[in-house]
Amino acid sequence: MTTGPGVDIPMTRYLGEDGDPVADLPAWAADHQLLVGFYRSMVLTRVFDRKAVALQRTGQMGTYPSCLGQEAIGVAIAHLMSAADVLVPYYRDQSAQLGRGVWMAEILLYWGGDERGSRYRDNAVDLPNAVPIATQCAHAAGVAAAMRIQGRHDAVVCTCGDGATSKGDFLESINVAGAWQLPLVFVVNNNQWAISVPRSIQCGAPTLAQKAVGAGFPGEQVDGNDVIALVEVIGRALERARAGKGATLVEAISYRLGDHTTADDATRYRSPEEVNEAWRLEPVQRLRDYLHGVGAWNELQEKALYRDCEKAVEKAVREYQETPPEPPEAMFDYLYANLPHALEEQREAVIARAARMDGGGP
Amino acid sequence: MTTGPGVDIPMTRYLGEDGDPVADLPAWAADHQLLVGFYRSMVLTRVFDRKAVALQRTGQMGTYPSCLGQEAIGVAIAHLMSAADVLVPYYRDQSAQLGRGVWMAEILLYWGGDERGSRYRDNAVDLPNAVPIATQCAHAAGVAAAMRIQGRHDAVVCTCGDGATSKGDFLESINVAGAWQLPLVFVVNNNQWAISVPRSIQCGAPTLAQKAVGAGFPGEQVDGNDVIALVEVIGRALERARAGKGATLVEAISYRLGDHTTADDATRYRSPEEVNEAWRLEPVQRLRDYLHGVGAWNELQEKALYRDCEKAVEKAVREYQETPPEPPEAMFDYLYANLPHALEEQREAVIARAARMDGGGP
Amino acid sequence: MSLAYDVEKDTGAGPEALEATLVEAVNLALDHEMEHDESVVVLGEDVAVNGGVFRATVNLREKYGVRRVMDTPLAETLIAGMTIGMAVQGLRPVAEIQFMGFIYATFEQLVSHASRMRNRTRGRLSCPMVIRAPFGGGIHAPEHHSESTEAMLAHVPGLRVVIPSSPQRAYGLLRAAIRDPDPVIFLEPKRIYRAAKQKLRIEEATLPLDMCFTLREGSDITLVSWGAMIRETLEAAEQLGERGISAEVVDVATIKPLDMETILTSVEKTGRCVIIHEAARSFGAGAEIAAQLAEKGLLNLRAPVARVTGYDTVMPYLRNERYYLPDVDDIIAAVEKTVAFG
Amino acid sequence: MSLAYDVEKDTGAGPEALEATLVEAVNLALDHEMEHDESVVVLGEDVAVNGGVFRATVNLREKYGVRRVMDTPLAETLIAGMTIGMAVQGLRPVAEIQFMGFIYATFEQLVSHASRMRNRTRGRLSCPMVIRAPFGGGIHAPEHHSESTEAMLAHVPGLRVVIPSSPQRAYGLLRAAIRDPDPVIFLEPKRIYRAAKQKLRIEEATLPLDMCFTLREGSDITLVSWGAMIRETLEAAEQLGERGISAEVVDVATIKPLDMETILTSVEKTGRCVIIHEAARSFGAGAEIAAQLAEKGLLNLRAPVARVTGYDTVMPYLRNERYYLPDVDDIIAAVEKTVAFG
Ligand SMILES: Cc1ncc(C[n+]2csc(CCOP(=O)(O)OP(=O)(O)O)c2C)c(N)n1
Ligand SMILES: Cc1ncc(C[n+]2csc(CCOP(=O)(O)OP(=O)(O)O)c2C)c(N)n1
Ligand SMILES: [Mg+2]
Ligand SMILES: [Mg+2]
Repeated sequence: MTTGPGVDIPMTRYLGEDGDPVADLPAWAADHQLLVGFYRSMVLTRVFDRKAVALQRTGQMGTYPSCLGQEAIGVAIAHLMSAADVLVPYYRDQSAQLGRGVWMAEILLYWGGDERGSRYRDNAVDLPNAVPIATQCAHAAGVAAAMRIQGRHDAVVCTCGDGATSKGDFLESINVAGAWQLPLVFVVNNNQWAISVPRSIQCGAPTLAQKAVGAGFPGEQVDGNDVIALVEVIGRALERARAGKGATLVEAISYRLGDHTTADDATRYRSPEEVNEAWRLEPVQRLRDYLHGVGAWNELQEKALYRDCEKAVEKAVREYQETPPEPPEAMFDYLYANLPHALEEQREAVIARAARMDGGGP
Repeated sequence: MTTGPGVDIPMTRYLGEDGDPVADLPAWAADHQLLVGFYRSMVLTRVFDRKAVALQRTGQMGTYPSCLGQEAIGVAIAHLMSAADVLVPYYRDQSAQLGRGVWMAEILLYWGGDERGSRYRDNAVDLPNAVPIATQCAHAAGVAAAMRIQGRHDAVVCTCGDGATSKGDFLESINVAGAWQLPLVFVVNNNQWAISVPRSIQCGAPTLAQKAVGAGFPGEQVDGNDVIALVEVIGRALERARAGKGATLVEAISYRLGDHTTADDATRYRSPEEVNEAWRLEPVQRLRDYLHGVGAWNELQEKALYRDCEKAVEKAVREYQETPPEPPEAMFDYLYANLPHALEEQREAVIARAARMDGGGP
Repeated sequence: MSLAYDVEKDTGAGPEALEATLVEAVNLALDHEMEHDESVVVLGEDVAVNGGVFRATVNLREKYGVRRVMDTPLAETLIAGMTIGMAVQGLRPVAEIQFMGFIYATFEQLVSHASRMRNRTRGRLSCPMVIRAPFGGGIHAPEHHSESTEAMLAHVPGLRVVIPSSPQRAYGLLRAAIRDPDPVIFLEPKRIYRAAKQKLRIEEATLPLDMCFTLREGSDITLVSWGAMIRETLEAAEQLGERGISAEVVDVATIKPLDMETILTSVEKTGRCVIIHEAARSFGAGAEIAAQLAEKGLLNLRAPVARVTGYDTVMPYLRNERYYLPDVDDIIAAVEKTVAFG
Repeated sequence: MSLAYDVEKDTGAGPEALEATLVEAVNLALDHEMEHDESVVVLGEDVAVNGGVFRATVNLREKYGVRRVMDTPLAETLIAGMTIGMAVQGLRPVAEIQFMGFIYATFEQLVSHASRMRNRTRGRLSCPMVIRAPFGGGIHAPEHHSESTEAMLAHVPGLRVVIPSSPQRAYGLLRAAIRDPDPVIFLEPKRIYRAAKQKLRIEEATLPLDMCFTLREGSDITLVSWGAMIRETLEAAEQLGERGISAEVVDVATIKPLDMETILTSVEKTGRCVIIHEAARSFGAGAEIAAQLAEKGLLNLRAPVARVTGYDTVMPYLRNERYYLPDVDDIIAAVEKTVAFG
């Protein structure tokens, strides 16, 4: 593909839309149980995501950004990363986070309005969701630089959306990643939309991957609905990073099948035809079709999987709902390592005030 | 030249270091009087610049950023721009500014610490110096967008340094210039240094021009010490812009022959050998050698030119020195179009205070 | 600025009256100015096709075209910088920052350029521009969607910082902001975007950008507030009235430049003052008002100036958000304490 | 924090004493912490090979190597964001922003991340980091090189804002800032970078980051200031003493969190207060101090609180810069007016 004046950006895809291979699969993909594992993770994400949307719609949770259609990207990322690697995610990375040991109940707590949703009982290293677009990219550069300073041979995966590639933080960060040859993989989830703004308004270049050219490291595209391609491409990038060969920019072409968040109504700005077309490409069905085709998956397993996922999700929802809110003074208890004297009075005040508001006090 | 994985960036040069052509000159360059005009402007800039440094060294002016070695770039820019085009400069653009009708005395006033140095009696449209690095690039995008909104067919030239290409403002601006196909030419004066930081630390890519690849428009390099190449390359870019074909990024390869500013001591971070080597490439001598070679310039003319330039500069210095400072209350008089009531008291106060300080008052 | 503001006019009537919420009033003001002045343009994230995530710019693209209503790339620094560039060219750009929580990336452009262009060029160039941003908490939104950091911007010389608290004032102040020859930061209290409809006086002239509005007269105490907290403040005044305390309510509206005269005059009369804002207390905008009272109104003060504000901490996520925001009872308690003092 | 600060210790002696200017003290503090803690790293523009444009980081690269002393690309947003990323990984990064005038691009990272990481993750991650920046005017530098906008940062919950005013305090406070588990904005008054040498007590423990320092005792009036203005303030106190007015001088030092106890205690004694800062007056840090005096110290005030500050305008370029900066006479005049009041 010609992707601009004098530049060529590779694009990788193994599975066609119908689940049939369009190229020779990488050798590792012969391990069907591995692929089944990916499939399970993707389905779990989808079942979880559907439930999260339902919770919001029924007033049981706050605004929530569905990751419908983005499941493959995170599953690939989580599979490839080691425990010592660091994920620097954005807010639509539920599948990666689940794979990295973040509890479903934590994700629900976060979007349900409870800070403990970012405390991650089982993951001490990953950064929490970043809401201000692209700001996390600079953190990722810092984490990667720290790894080098500390003599570690781990790597960082930093994700963001297509819209994020317009923001200075992303652009400054890819630049330093190139200048300092940081062990850092940028995965851009190009789901074609930034709320209502289509990809074409974000950038005049034919690919987002080619932003890496100006930063001095490789950029490539991959089918974000093809988990095999994702694992292959991001895996190579991670190897490069760990080998001290520097950063890579991976543009995963996907589609945001849902609204931007539950606060959005995408019918205002995009056509049902476009969305229907995108459904034909979505990652879960595609992998299922492939696994069906090679005889690695059947309807019975499918039913059992959904049953298991729904059970796991229900359990998480219960945990979420049964978690009582923090006491009001929690708003002071993690602001500094040690509460400054100047804030003691305010902390007392909020306790008294909450007691009054909740009818328990003066 | 191969300039990274899968990308080719053109580099244009017509005059070799000794002033001999290294390629067929463009047709317009047969007009020797035109070239002599460039030469005169470059020499004027250099004489002016030397004087400005001297004024600072003798305590008659504030910190000043010498443009020694950068004269050709601005001369080319100013020559190519029409009165309705808008220059959005940075602080090392003295030669472009002089060519755009900014008075030498105004430049001295600016660096001498007088805001009237940016009032430009003879130029209503250009933006003033931007000190915060790269911030002007976003203004340039806004100016270019305004031209389109207003249905004008003018263009914008925005300059910045090599260091500036690392900053979000520059990167966000080239991105929108590509996305919106703005009539905008970015000229990066890559003088190899950002204060003490060498070009190699700013960016891992072999050229800065290739940052345009990620923004979706052409980027190219030009010898920033070769005024003929500059006029040719920037001229083509301006034509593209005016024809509605969008932006161009021109990386002009030059060298900062002086200290970063008069507050800097470049010997702390770069070798005399490097600077000596760079002197062999500098633009004024190169053009003079060429003009000598083709018989369009002689020693007599040279002497007369320097005499004229020195006279003109002396006159400007006198005007600068004879311009009394503004009254102290000027600090309030241009803050808003109409002084808010809330500031009247402060304005009175500074008048009284200044009278007291200057011994004239209570 | 002792000009009394005719509060009655807040609810217009007559044939041109139009019912509107605050966010609709913003839309109407934009519409009006775009219709009457070709140089007014709108830009930002999701403002064109989508009409803004809060619908503040809805229909403008359809009416005025893609040239004048522009969806930008996702880049706040750029939005602010381009707005400056457009303004310098004689346009009157109105940029939307989607939430105040995302305004910080514009600060370099606002502090170093928008506020200084006129001064820097001694009047040769200027920045007649507006940056609009929904602000404030209480809508159960995610992180970073509840900011009220107006004090940071109010410290910047050369800016105006304007905050409406009703549909009519949103309409009149925004129209004035668009016409103002200097940069205006226009912060819209999104918690009351749709709180109430009001009949707008559409024909009404713009409102002044250097004046507090006295929304309620009273003799015992002056309540100073702005933005969404005006609702709680007026409600508190109402309840206090029933308890025999007569509270005057001043809507600061333009935080910078600050109209202290109206506040000082009121406190001269009442002898007491409570300042109410949602932002964190320390170094908040209320501090400046209290400081000027301590400087210029000390002798009139019968009791210490009190501030009812958000806490000096990050606004909690939605589960505990309500514990952060001041409420009517907090205001009443502060007033009663103040009145009891003397 | 009524802990009295032993001013005498300011001028150390003994075998370990080292003469240093304020900027040298900064360098010594960095050196000391880097030597004793491998996790301390330095980054910024021109900090490595060049040793900083003010020489604050000189020799560090030579001593601690390129891994720990890093010249970054020219990108302040990135510098702040990377500093956060490094801190989250357990390093103790100290970033330099070359001038406070270029700090605004870091605001989104500081406000939305550095100050919130601990709170957001309920203590799982944190940001033990320092952002150093020379600040303030009076050095005849070009535009944007004279900023003092500490008030903007002081409004941000979760940050500390610290400003030294002597070599010893620069040394002790910076060492404390580097060891502090939370983000500290460390603003260095560049006007007095080389104003005077002082014998440092190198062995001395770090200084507390939540305490004002009473630099001079007095009984008639409390002068509250920080940074470079401490010089003028002490000089004014000296001259006032000759005129029979006994002034106490409080160096706020840590603007956030603010130690009002020391100030209130002093004003309780003196009954009068003048606040002196170089930053623009309105919504400046002095407002918070005056506001708290009006809230908590009203009954002790014998006269209105006065503020001697920069004006609410852009610092003029160097020709007229001196008309902007408060001077000794301004302080004396404000004190005399205050004393005359009552
Ligand atoms: C700095 C900033 N500006 C604006 C927003 C509001 N906002 C939230 S998501 C979003 C679009 C992001 O699009 P993209 O990067 O493509 O990610 P996606 O949501 O499509 O996955 C915007 C504008 C924000 N969160 N942060
Ligand atoms: C935002 C910002 N950060 C830092 C500075 C301090 N500074 C002034 S010039 C400069 C280097 C600029 O280098 P470059 O862009 O290459 O331009 P040059 O001066 O070499 O022409 C720096 C860091 C500044 N002016 N603005
Ligand atoms: Mg997207
Ligand atoms: Mg340079």
